[in-house]
Amino acid sequence: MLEVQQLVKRFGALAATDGASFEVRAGELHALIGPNGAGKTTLIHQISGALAPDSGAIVFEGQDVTRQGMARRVQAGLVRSFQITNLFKPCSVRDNLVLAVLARREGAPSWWRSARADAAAHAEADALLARVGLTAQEDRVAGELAHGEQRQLEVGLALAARPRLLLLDEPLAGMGPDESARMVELLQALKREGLTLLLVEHDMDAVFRLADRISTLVAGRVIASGTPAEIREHAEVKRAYLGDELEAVS
Amino acid sequence: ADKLKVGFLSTLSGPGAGLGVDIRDGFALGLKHSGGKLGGLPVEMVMADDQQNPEVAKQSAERLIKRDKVDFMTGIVFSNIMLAVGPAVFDAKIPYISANAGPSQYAGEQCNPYFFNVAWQNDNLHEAVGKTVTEKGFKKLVLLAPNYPAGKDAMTGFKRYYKGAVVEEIYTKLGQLDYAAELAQARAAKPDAMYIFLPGGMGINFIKQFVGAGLSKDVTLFGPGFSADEDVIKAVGEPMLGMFNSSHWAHDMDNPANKKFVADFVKDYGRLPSLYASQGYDAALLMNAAVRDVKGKVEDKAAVLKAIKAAKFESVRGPFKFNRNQYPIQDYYLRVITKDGQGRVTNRTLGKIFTQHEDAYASACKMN
Amino acid sequence: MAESRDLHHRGLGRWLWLVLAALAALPPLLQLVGLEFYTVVATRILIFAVAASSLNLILGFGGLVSFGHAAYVGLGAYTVGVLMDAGIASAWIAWPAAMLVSAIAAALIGAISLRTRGVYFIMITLAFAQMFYFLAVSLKAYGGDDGLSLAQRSGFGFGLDLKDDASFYWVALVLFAIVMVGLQRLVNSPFGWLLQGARENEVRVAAAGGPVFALRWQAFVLAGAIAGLAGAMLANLNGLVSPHLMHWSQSGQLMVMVIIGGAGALWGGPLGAAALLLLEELLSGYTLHWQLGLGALLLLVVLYAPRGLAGVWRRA
Amino acid sequence: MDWILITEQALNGLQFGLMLFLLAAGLTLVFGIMDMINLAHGSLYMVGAYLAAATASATGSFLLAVLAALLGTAILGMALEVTLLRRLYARDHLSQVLATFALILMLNEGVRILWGDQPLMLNTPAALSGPVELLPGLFYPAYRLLIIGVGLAVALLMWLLVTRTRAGMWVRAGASNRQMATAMGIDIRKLFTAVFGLGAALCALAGALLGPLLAVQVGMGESILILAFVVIVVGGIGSVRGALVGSLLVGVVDTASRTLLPALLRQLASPEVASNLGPALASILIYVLMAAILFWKPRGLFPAHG
Amino acid sequence: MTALLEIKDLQAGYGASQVLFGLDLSMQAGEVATLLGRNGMGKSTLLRCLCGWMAPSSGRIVFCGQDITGWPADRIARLGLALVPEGRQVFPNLSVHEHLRAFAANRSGAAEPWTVERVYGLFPRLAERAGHLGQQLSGGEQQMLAIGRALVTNPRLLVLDEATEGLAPLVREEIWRCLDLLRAAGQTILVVDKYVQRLIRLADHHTVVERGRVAWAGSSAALAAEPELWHKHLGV
Ligand SMILES: Nc1ncnc2c1ncn2[C@@H]1O[C@H](COP(=O)(O)OP(=O)(O)OP(=O)(O)O)[C@@H](O)[C@H]1O
Ligand SMILES: Nc1ncnc2c1ncn2[C@@H]1O[C@H](COP(=O)(O)OP(=O)(O)OP(=O)(O)O)[C@@H](O)[C@H]1O
Ligand SMILES: CC(C)C[C@H](N)C(=O)O
Ligand SMILES: [Mg+2]
Ligand SMILES: [Mg+2]
Repeated sequence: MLEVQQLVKRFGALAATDGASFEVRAGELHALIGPNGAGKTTLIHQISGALAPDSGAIVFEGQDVTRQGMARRVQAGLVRSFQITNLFKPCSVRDNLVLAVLARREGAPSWWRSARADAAAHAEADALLARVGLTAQEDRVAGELAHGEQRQLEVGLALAARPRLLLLDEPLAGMGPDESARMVELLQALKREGLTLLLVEHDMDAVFRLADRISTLVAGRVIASGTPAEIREHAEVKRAYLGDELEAVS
Repeated sequence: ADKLKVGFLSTLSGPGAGLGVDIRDGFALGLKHSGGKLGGLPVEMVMADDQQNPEVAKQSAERLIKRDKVDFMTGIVFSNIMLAVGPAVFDAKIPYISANAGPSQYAGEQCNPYFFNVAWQNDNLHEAVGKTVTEKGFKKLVLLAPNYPAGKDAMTGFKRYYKGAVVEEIYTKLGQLDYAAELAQARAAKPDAMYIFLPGGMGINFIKQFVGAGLSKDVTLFGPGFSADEDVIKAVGEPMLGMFNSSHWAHDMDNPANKKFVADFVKDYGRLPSLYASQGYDAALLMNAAVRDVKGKVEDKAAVLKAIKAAKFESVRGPFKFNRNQYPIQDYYLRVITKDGQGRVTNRTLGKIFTQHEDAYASACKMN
Repeated sequence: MAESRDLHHRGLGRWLWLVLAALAALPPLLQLVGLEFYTVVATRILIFAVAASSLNLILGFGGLVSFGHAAYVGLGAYTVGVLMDAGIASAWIAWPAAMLVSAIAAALIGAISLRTRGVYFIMITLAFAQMFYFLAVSLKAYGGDDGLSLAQRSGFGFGLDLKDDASFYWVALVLFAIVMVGLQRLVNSPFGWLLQGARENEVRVAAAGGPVFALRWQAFVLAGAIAGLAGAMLANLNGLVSPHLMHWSQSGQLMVMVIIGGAGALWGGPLGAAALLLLEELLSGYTLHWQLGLGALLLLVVLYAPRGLAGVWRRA
Repeated sequence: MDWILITEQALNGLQFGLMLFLLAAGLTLVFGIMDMINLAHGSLYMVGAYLAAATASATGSFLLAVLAALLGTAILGMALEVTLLRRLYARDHLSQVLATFALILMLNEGVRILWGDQPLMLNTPAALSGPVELLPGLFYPAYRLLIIGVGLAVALLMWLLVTRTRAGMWVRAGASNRQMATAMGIDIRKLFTAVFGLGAALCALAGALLGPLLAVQVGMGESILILAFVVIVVGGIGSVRGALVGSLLVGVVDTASRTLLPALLRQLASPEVASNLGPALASILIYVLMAAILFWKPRGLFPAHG
Repeated sequence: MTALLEIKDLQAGYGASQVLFGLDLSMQAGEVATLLGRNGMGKSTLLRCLCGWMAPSSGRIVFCGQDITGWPADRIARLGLALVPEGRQVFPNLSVHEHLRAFAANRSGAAEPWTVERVYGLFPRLAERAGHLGQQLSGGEQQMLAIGRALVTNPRLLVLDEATEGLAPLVREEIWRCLDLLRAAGQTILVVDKYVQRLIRLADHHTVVERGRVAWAGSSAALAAEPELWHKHLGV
């Protein structure tokens, strides 16, 4: 579904992405792991269109999207969520979702009809609220939500774009065990619905529970791709990233 | 009418304020000398500051006309302001007595029955210097003036009588104060003299920088009275000694009206009057005479206009009369800056350049 | 405590018509008490209310701090002046032309300026406005520095004569009402929501697929056009178009109006315009040093009414 | 065009640019580093000039005048910071614009009340009022040379202060995240007050030095303020190096275009047209320069720190 | 022996909503203590009060023998408190090297103080990025920088709020090891984190916070012995 081919992105002398290649198959949850500064976020930026790669190609569902703008990719179903929560902070939870729905819609937005009376948008927002479990919070101001709830809303905003492939950058960061568990459940539910996911995460517990396949990025380059079992045993991955963490997990 | 409203719109703040203030003070003294009344009517002065900005001036004028319903207007210093305000004033049929601005436009085809100039036409003082410079044998000149209507008039006037070569003709932004670039340009042109029309603060700065740049050694500086009157002298001082300039009036002119004016002005304000002050003074006297002659009936516009045109007042500059375009016909003098008996740096009148001089535009005026 | 903001703006609701009716009755009332000169002042306020509202659209609702808005007002005014100079005095031609010229300028300036962000945007919009300012200064054919006097006011036909101050006022009032109603519809529409959304979080709107640049550019052009209309009216009111209309201090004044009134509040523009111009009128009659008082009042607004007069109103 | 003219104009551009730098340096500190738009920066320049003019006319000493201006304006700046401006750091740019615009009005009016509507005179010290012969045939006003020297010295000191000292780093840290900076043990309040005082003193220096060349008058701050903003934007906000380069660029372009452009135009068009178009085009050029720079480098020539 | 830190009956909140309802906490010099609890229970709020970012509505905080309640943050910091805050909060416009140089100090009077070089030794990744600005760093690099920045002040009390968030497993382990070392060197540390098992190995004393109150407090051994406590209060 998504193919990343020989991608390169330099910041001055530093090659943050250095010939990275991997693929995400339709319907799978693909995890991207790697040491800090390996270039995971930079890669996500390029796939989503926030950063332009220096060379290489990104192919989404057979289409070369390397030079497309972010909006075009979103319309095609390639959507991201953010590492740092990125909400419409002063707006209500509901309005956050309505905004995201409006933004996704194709064609020029109306200048005249009332957005508040836009039944279709609100119905969609209702559905999203339910999906991410924030129905009870719909009138609260987004900026005042607890950290975990903000994360849930973040995913909701991404879902509003009706993604076919959703890019998630550390959705579990800063969550306690119970909040993490809720988020993991949400991701599992999304997977069941047939959504393809690309997940960047340092929580190995979650990664090994959720992922169908894992790619490991080190210094801007994919050093291994495979099933969780394969990655777990991969010597280089162990040395570069996992250490003996997995013993503690399993 | 039982009282007279005079709208005094002038430049009272910013770099041009010195001129407006002098006109105002001169006018106030004229009013005082007329017993605090004009033509026997008590006077209400409505003051407004145009900030040397045509748009502000225009709005203030509207206010004077529509809200305050003034009977006379005066005070404007700069021709560009005058030209912006003129149409509204003439439309409202309010006699305007200009105590300074003398644009060529209103002297020629666009002359207007409601516009009177009690000072001069803009070209005049420059014409006088042009003649002098030619007579003194200077042949290579650099000219400098601000780029605005009176600046154009000035250069036109000067060149009308100057017969030598002009090696550089520089126009600057009105209100410019740093002349480093222009001085360098002038130096490169190697002139034997320079003629500047830079009234107010512009002239003050220019002359200081002219000396600072060392140009005064090789280049003789000429200017109209505007660039060499008391306001400039006060600020620049000694470096101005020896500068020739022209004027239609001087504080040392020997007539009783002027003696009284100068003495009382010094007494009231603690400084020597400038030519602007003399013009303001004359404007008040002219209004006084006109209102007196119509016996206070200022509603009768035709009579008022006629009375003004007759100009039955004693000008501090000596004989005064209006031309057909309602600009003065008068004498112009050559002055030089020297130290007077009390050691003050000031102007001394040397002699007449023109006698009963008319401006060059009057013939185009269809009014009679 | 986190700040909260509603994307929907209720406006005056039914009160709107009452307010407009009261405003319409103003000229005869002033006539009655012998203050007809103030009809002109009221017209000026309406015109500035329109100009400030157009700025509020991009500055308040769009979060785009344009420091060059006077340029569009000035261009509108010059269009009317230049056409009049060429003998075209009909408002039906000149005023739409003014809007068109300003819109075109805004389209070009916006296309370039909207690439920058924050302070750089402030400054690049200022830069373009200064260019137009100096361009007008250099146009000696149209008066240069000193501006161009209008021989007459624009003609409307149908027995409507702008030379009559009251008629002019009513024309301004009608246009003002149209602008206000239109603004309310616009900001409450999906377009308006997305514009506001991009103000809060540009990256997010883009990531959700929203065409941020196009949204902003359209708002920018529309605001330019409305400012051009205000300029067309202002030219007629002043009877003079001069570069001063485009001076940066004029842009600053418009900004001050919007901020005092309430940036991002529907009635922020009109409130600010009325407050500033009335204060000026009042204080300047009272003391020579009125700017001291005005400054102090502005400071109070900043310190104690951070959302402007509209915010005070809301709280009350 | 001979070399004397070119050299003289180059020096003029340098002198003008360095004066702009004095203003821009303070502005870039306050604006770029403390993220505060201070429109009243130009008013501090005006106050400095007035203090200098008043002191000079009272004591007759130019040196005393400059010192009084520096001290007085720094104190005024710090007082403003403590009483008013520090409440604005946390506010958005719009509030800052409005509040400092209000300050402009009040300071202008205050100066008018104290010193009147008319410009004050400030004379160059007698010793520097003449020309210096730099090279045979190349005369240049001594006073302008002094300005050039002072400007260069200040530029060097500022650059060292901001990029090489810990205080400079603290200021930048406090600017981007005030709360975190306090948790690192920095008294941001005092530090910002001091920075503000420094910015004000630089304004005063510019005001006192330019006073004799321009006029000490109400409103003198506003016109130059815009140019100072142009400078820091061209240079990259917050960058002292950028402020210097921007100042020199604007200074030289302004001077060059004021003389070269009309000369050039005169070759192409009638003198009438040339003299009309020239000065306006020269003014436009600076803004074209800025717009062009922002078009290609949307964050100025030297973005971010340094 | 007197306590280095003594918090008594602390109450605090945001606007109308109260978050802390009378919290007590005491730490000896040289001790390593933790604050545990689910999301939103008030751990960070307590730390904000401690470092001076927030004024408690009542209660007292005594640090190094001084009542610091209501002190401004910079004064508390200079007394010897350093915070690695939630969300890193590195300075976007300072380079890595400047972060470390600008705040280097020896506030505890340590004999072998942390220096810029020692921090680079601890996190070689930072040395590689020395010239980069804070905003150009990856999430994990920022986290390392935040820790290094606190260390170079050589605090009497080091406070870490979720300092391992977003770190790769290896680096996280690195941090734990570093904390072990610090502890061995006698550094007093207050940690908030979610890896309970690891914290039990690291710390002496634990306080479990539940809705702004102390729900449980005790030693590592006691905590290790009560897994149901984890489940109830920590959701593990
Ligand atoms: N704008 C930038 N300018 C310069 N360098 C950058 C920039 N953005 C990222 N980098 C560098 O690129 C490298 C990769 O960063 P990236 O954020 O992609 O890492 P990451 O894999 O997401 O790490 P983490 O797991 O810590 O979040 C880092 O070394 C970072 O310092
Ligand atoms: N700035 C704020 N304004 C309003 N409420 C806030 C604010 N910050 C935190 N809160 C609320 O205070 C409560 C306690 O928050 P705090 O950050 O102290 O929790 P925590 O225990 O640190 O949680 P976490 O593990 O998520 O960091 C939460 O309910 C949170 O929603
Ligand atoms: C001499 C000047 C001060 C003004 C000039 N007469 C003018 O009309 O503008
Ligand atoms: Mg990352
Ligand atoms: Mg927390």
